[in-house]
Amino acid sequence: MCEAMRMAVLALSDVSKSFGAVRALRGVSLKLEAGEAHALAGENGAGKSTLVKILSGVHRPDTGQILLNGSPVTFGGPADARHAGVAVIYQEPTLFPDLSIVENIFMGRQPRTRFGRIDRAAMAEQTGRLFAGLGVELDPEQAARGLSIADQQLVEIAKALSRDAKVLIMDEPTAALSGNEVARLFGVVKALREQGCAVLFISHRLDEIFELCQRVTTLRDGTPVAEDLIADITPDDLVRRMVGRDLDALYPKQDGVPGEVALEVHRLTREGVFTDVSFRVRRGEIVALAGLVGAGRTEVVRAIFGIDRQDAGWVEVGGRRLRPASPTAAMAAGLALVPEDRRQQGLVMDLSIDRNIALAGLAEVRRGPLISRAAEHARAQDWAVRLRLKFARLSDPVGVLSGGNQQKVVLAKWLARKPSVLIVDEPTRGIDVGTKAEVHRLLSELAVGGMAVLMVSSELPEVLGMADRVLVMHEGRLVAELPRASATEESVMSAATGRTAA
Amino acid sequence: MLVRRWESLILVLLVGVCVWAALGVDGFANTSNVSFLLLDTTEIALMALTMTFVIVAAEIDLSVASTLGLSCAVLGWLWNAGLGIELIMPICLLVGALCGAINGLLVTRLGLPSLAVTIGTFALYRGLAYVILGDQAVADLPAAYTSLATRPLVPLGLVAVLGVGAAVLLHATGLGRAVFAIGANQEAAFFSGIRVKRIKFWLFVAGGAMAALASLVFTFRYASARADNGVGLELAVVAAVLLGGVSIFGGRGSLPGVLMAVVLLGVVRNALILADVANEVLNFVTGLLLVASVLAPNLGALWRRRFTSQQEVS
Amino acid sequence: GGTTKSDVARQQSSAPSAASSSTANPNAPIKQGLKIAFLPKQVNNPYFTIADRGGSDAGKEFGAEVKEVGPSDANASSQVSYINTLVQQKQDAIVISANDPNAVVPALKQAMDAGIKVVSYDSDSGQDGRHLFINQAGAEDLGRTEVQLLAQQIGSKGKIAILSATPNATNQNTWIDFMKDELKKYPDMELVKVAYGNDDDQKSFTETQGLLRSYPDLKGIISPTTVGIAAAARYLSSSSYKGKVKLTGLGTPNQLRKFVKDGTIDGFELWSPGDLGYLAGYAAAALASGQITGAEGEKFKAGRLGEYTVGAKGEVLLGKPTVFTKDNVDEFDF
Amino acid sequence: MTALSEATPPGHGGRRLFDRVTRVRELGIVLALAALFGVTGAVNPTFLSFGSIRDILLNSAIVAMLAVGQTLVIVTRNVDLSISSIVGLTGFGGALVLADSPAVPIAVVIAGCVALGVVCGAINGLLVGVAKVPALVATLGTLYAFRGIDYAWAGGRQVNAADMPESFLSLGSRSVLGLPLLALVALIVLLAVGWMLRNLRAGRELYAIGSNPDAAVLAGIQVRRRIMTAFMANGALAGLAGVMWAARFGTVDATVATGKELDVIAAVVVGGVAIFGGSGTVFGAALGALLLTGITSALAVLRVDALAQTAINGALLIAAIVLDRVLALRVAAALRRRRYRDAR
Ligand SMILES: Nc1ncnc2c1ncn2[C@@H]1O[C@H](COP(=O)(O)OP(=O)(O)OP(=O)(O)O)[C@@H](O)[C@H]1O
Ligand SMILES: Nc1ncnc2c1ncn2[C@@H]1O[C@H](COP(=O)(O)OP(=O)(O)OP(=O)(O)O)[C@@H](O)[C@H]1O
Ligand SMILES: [Mg+2]
Ligand SMILES: [Mg+2]
Repeated sequence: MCEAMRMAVLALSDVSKSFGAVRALRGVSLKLEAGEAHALAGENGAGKSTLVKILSGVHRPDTGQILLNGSPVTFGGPADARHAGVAVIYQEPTLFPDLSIVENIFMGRQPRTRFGRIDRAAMAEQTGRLFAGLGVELDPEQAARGLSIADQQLVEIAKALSRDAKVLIMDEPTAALSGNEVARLFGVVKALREQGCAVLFISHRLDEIFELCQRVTTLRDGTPVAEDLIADITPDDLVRRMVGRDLDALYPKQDGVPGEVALEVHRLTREGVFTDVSFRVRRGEIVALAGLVGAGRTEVVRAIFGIDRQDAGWVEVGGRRLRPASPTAAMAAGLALVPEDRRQQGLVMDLSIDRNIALAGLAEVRRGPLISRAAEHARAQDWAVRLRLKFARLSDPVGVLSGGNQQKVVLAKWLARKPSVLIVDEPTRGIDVGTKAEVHRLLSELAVGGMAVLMVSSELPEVLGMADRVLVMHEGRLVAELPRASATEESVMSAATGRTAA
Repeated sequence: MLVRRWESLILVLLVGVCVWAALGVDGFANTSNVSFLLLDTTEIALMALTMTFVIVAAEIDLSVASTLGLSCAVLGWLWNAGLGIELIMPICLLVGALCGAINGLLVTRLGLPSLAVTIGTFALYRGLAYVILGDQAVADLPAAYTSLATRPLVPLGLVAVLGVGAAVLLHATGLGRAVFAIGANQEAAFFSGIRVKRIKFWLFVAGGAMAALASLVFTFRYASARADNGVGLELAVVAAVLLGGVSIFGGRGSLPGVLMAVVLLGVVRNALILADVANEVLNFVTGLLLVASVLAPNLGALWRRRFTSQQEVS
Repeated sequence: GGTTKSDVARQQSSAPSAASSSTANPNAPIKQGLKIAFLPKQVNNPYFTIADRGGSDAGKEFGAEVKEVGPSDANASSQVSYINTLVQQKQDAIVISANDPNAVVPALKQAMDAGIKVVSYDSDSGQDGRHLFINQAGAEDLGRTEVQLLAQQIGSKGKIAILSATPNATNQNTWIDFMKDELKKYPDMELVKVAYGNDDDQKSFTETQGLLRSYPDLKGIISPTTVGIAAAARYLSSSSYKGKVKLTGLGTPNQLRKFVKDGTIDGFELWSPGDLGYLAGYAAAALASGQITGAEGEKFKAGRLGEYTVGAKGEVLLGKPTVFTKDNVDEFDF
Repeated sequence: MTALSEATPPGHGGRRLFDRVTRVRELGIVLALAALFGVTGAVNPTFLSFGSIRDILLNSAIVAMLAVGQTLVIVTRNVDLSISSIVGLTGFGGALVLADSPAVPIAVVIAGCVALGVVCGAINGLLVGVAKVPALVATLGTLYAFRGIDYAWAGGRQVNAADMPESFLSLGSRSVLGLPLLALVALIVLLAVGWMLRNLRAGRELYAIGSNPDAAVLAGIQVRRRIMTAFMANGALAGLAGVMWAARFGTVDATVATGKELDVIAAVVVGGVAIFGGSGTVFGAALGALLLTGITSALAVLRVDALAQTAINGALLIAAIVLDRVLALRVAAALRRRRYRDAR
């Protein structure tokens, strides 16, 4: 194809953007063409989301231009971009918790009857069609509050797809989804693309990029380093472009020797959510909790950690029963939970990086009754380096970090406590390949060092690559326990979809 | 960073107003006037200390002035009943703590919004004060105490000691950190093992006890225990805390800023009254000061946005 | 243990009472350029606006500088900071209507120590916190005449109620005590309830309604407060009770003119607030000029109002209140 | 609660339940109202007489209208404390014009008061929506400022019933179709605003802004404009309430409606409007206003000791909030259990 003939629906030309001292984007050009899915790759903090926000009118570029159908435009705000036919799925869900799912989908552009009245019937009907296409089984009249991250992501997807957009931008839409939903999403997106929609897709899962996209632009530290046709490169090439070097094994699993039982969950039940869940995790072991979205895995680990009160059953750590519904007691017993929703549950966005890391261990950074700033700083510095955190100053609010780097801060916050049982819920959601390998090596090392690790993950390769044992949940019940040897994609999936009884 | 800038802003304003008043207002710059004006801020300063904690934790307590009233009423009633004042004082503090505990229980155990709860207890506590003391005014209080309270050193010393203690507690201890975290993101704080409910509960209790302490100062200072003591003081307290740079949405603020704001409001009032400025202007200026103090930094941001032409979405 | 009420009482009875040592010079001229400050319960309150205007009229007559300062909320404590600033401003006299008779005493004492003359008007402060009290009308007189007024209107028979201001209003409570006493003379009249409208339109409205609902055979209401009587009159005039339930009390002619004419009210009473301020102004000037010291029996001239004598406890009585009816209400404008 | 436990077809259980739950919120207040009237009526039947009901409607009309306006602001996660000062300003201003310039037609005065209210609301809206001053701070400031202007304007003057034209005063007590005019006006406002909030984009967008302000920007909602509109509408209603106040009470000075903001917010909160925005209806708020004025009237009628009234008022207010909360919690628990049963 001749370069000159490429006609972009939406394009960036030589765009730069800084936030204070941080140069998030430098001289980036990008063309989104009708009928083409364009991937954006890069490590955490490379500037992908910033680019998305420029395309969607949230930020204005410091220099450079946005071109719509070849002519320069200025987006004064998200509304302008929307009018230009740009639909966006942001990295973090942006739902209205008090409003119903239907209202969320149509907010700001509800169909109206002649008298300006909102046409609820039309909204319900369109939502029904959308959900059927995506295979979503949510009640559209339900309020968005309380939806799991995955369900929120699905609603976001439905919202964007309902728009008949000319350009569809998706910032890590699949981070919280498992295989089924991803497949369905891709089906819909492919159909849209074939109808002439331009697609911009961001994901840290390389296989998804290779499955969906035709072209990929790679960013490194805000600078574009390459634009390739997918057909021309391999995943390893892409990793090299992103990271600037070759990567070691993706799942650096070391084999540990399981020791005594560190965590025992006994017939744990929370009515309406999960039932009769029992299992053990030994020291030196990584146990994965697998299942489809909504199977209740997050709810189980929340109850273990004492966030929610269980209706029946109990939890033992190191042979001692935990007081129910008390995270403080759980932490004292040596538990740590890296929650799935880092923005809401993991971090205090307004607080600085070092204070966030110290938050779970306020007792450990004290000198007498007072907090020692030095100890706090040292603790954060130590873990920031170990996790290769990308930051300007440790005193910056954590909210300005990129998504993946925020996730690292949450990990640092809990690892700094040196727990005996580490529970991680989607530990690598939104983390780039390089760091992912890092996190995996870390988890593996910790396990070998005698920590018991319970990992909830929707990423099958991660589950299979990391776990010594896989527990599979289906509709709130534990349906299978598979040792590493017999855990395969097929066996886990069939258990997760309820096709085999345990 | 914002907090730092804020404190300096208030400080500059405070110094500016003081200089203006000292030079331009007759009768401002002498010890007796300054001690009067500081004395006048005692109750507000005391209640602002705990109110700062409460608002930083993203709650609010509108019932403090009513708690003060109730505590005054209890004091008057017990005094009339012949109890010794040294015994009555701790009882009053207990009553205040109890009022705070009721607020705290309703907020933490039932998860009710504190604004709603304390609008309710605002009426309830004041009402109870009327039930207890009715239309009586108790004035025959022991001179030893009433003169103590009008001697500037004692109440101001109390404010200073408690102020320093509160500032250390809020800014340099784990509890303070926890309070900030709760205010900024309660869920994340809970996930970090912070006992959100327990801490909030005790903040309300402390707020109630502090209101009772303020009631003692109030009663002795005016030598008068009545059920309507301190009516309307809650708005003055909240205004001072907000002017001091505490975010009404929680998670942000500093105690030195609040104390400076309390003094600033006191100085402005005193100087304007001395300058024979009409009461309506006084109200107007108070309102303006409140809005302007928040507006000024925001306008700066607005201005900058105009020029760098970027729209932030936090 | 500790300090109790009885301890204090014992101490006080043994303490010598402070007596004013200065002597009066009845013939001293009123000093020129006196600085007199009126400190009403609340500024922007029409009643006090009229009264204080009377004060400044007096000031103009004897060449003094009269000003009005004060809080905008009728709050016990807020007056104290005003007293303190007045001391700083070295006023010659303070004329005050006390929100809380006790709370203002310490500050007023300090003012007196600083040589400032203190006159209370309308609502007295504690006796040792002022030199003179200008009493608008004897509390006893007011309380009793209001009952008498109502008794005339309802034929000395039936249930009546009182609609007062706040439960803590000192004036009102004294008057109500005398009303109760006077009622003993009317065996057929029964006081069924004292309601409080808090000097708030809405609350006074609701309370009036409540009185009429809970006592359907109510014959009359006494409201010894201007806000209360206006609200009650307004409610009655638009209800079916108009003319059937008699209303009296304290109000200004301007406020109630309409209701006197339309038959809601037969008669009510009030002193002239302007005269009250006028007299207080003269009293302050007389004190500040050394004509009087506040001792019983001293005499001073109050411009157009003539000569007044200081009574017991430093009280000066303005005179009898005026009763306003259909026939004379148009003659007054305040 | 019995209504909740009856069987619903699976699949749509959640949805129906959701509908019911939302209805239950207002139902709670209706029940409380019924209890209030029942108990008071039983003790003193005159409380239920036509005249008495009429009075209660009249008493609540002004607060209800203010509550409707306040709801508009509160659903956007803001609050307007300055309404009492706006009522004071417009009430006194309107009365003053009527008294001093009898030539000005009443309709013009009313319109002028509403316009003045809109201006005040616009100032709040500018501060909050454009200058991003937190609403509580901004309106606490304008609470003082507007009242200051009011005082300065009044200069201690009072406008009395005799000064205003009878035709104006009669608006405050006249009945149309058996309903007091003021209550009718409040009802029309209520229905109109309620309809708009539910059925117009602008209305839904207010909820969206309150529910998640950042997401509202991303959804392309004109947040500033909407917040401005909410504050201006609230100001307009406060202006209207101001004239109504003057017509109803006849005697007005600069202190009109001082402190009423807390009553209004209490009514809104009792009416189930979330203080942090995003949910609640104007109908709930109006019912809340009716309940609170009803309580005051009932206490007056029940011969409750005057000194105890404030306390009882406060206790009942708390009871209402607690009841509402407990109901909501139980419904949520029922919802969870139902899901559990469905799953089995
Ligand atoms: N509002 C902001 N203020 C300051 N710095 C910011 C802001 N938003 C982003 N940044 C910085 O800009 C850089 C790029 O961030 P961006 O969110 O675009 O990364 P990303 O490529 O999306 O990363 P990830 O894969 O982790 O989502 C980061 O260093 C981040 O800290
Ligand atoms: N706070 C909540 N309130 C109401 N429902 C909830 C809440 N949290 C989760 N749910 C619902 O409970 C079900 C189980 O959710 P959960 O998050 O435990 O699933 P999961 O297996 O961890 O899936 P994932 O984490 O991948 O989303 C989902 O249908 C979800 O919508
Ligand atoms: Mg990103
Ligand atoms: Mg999960």
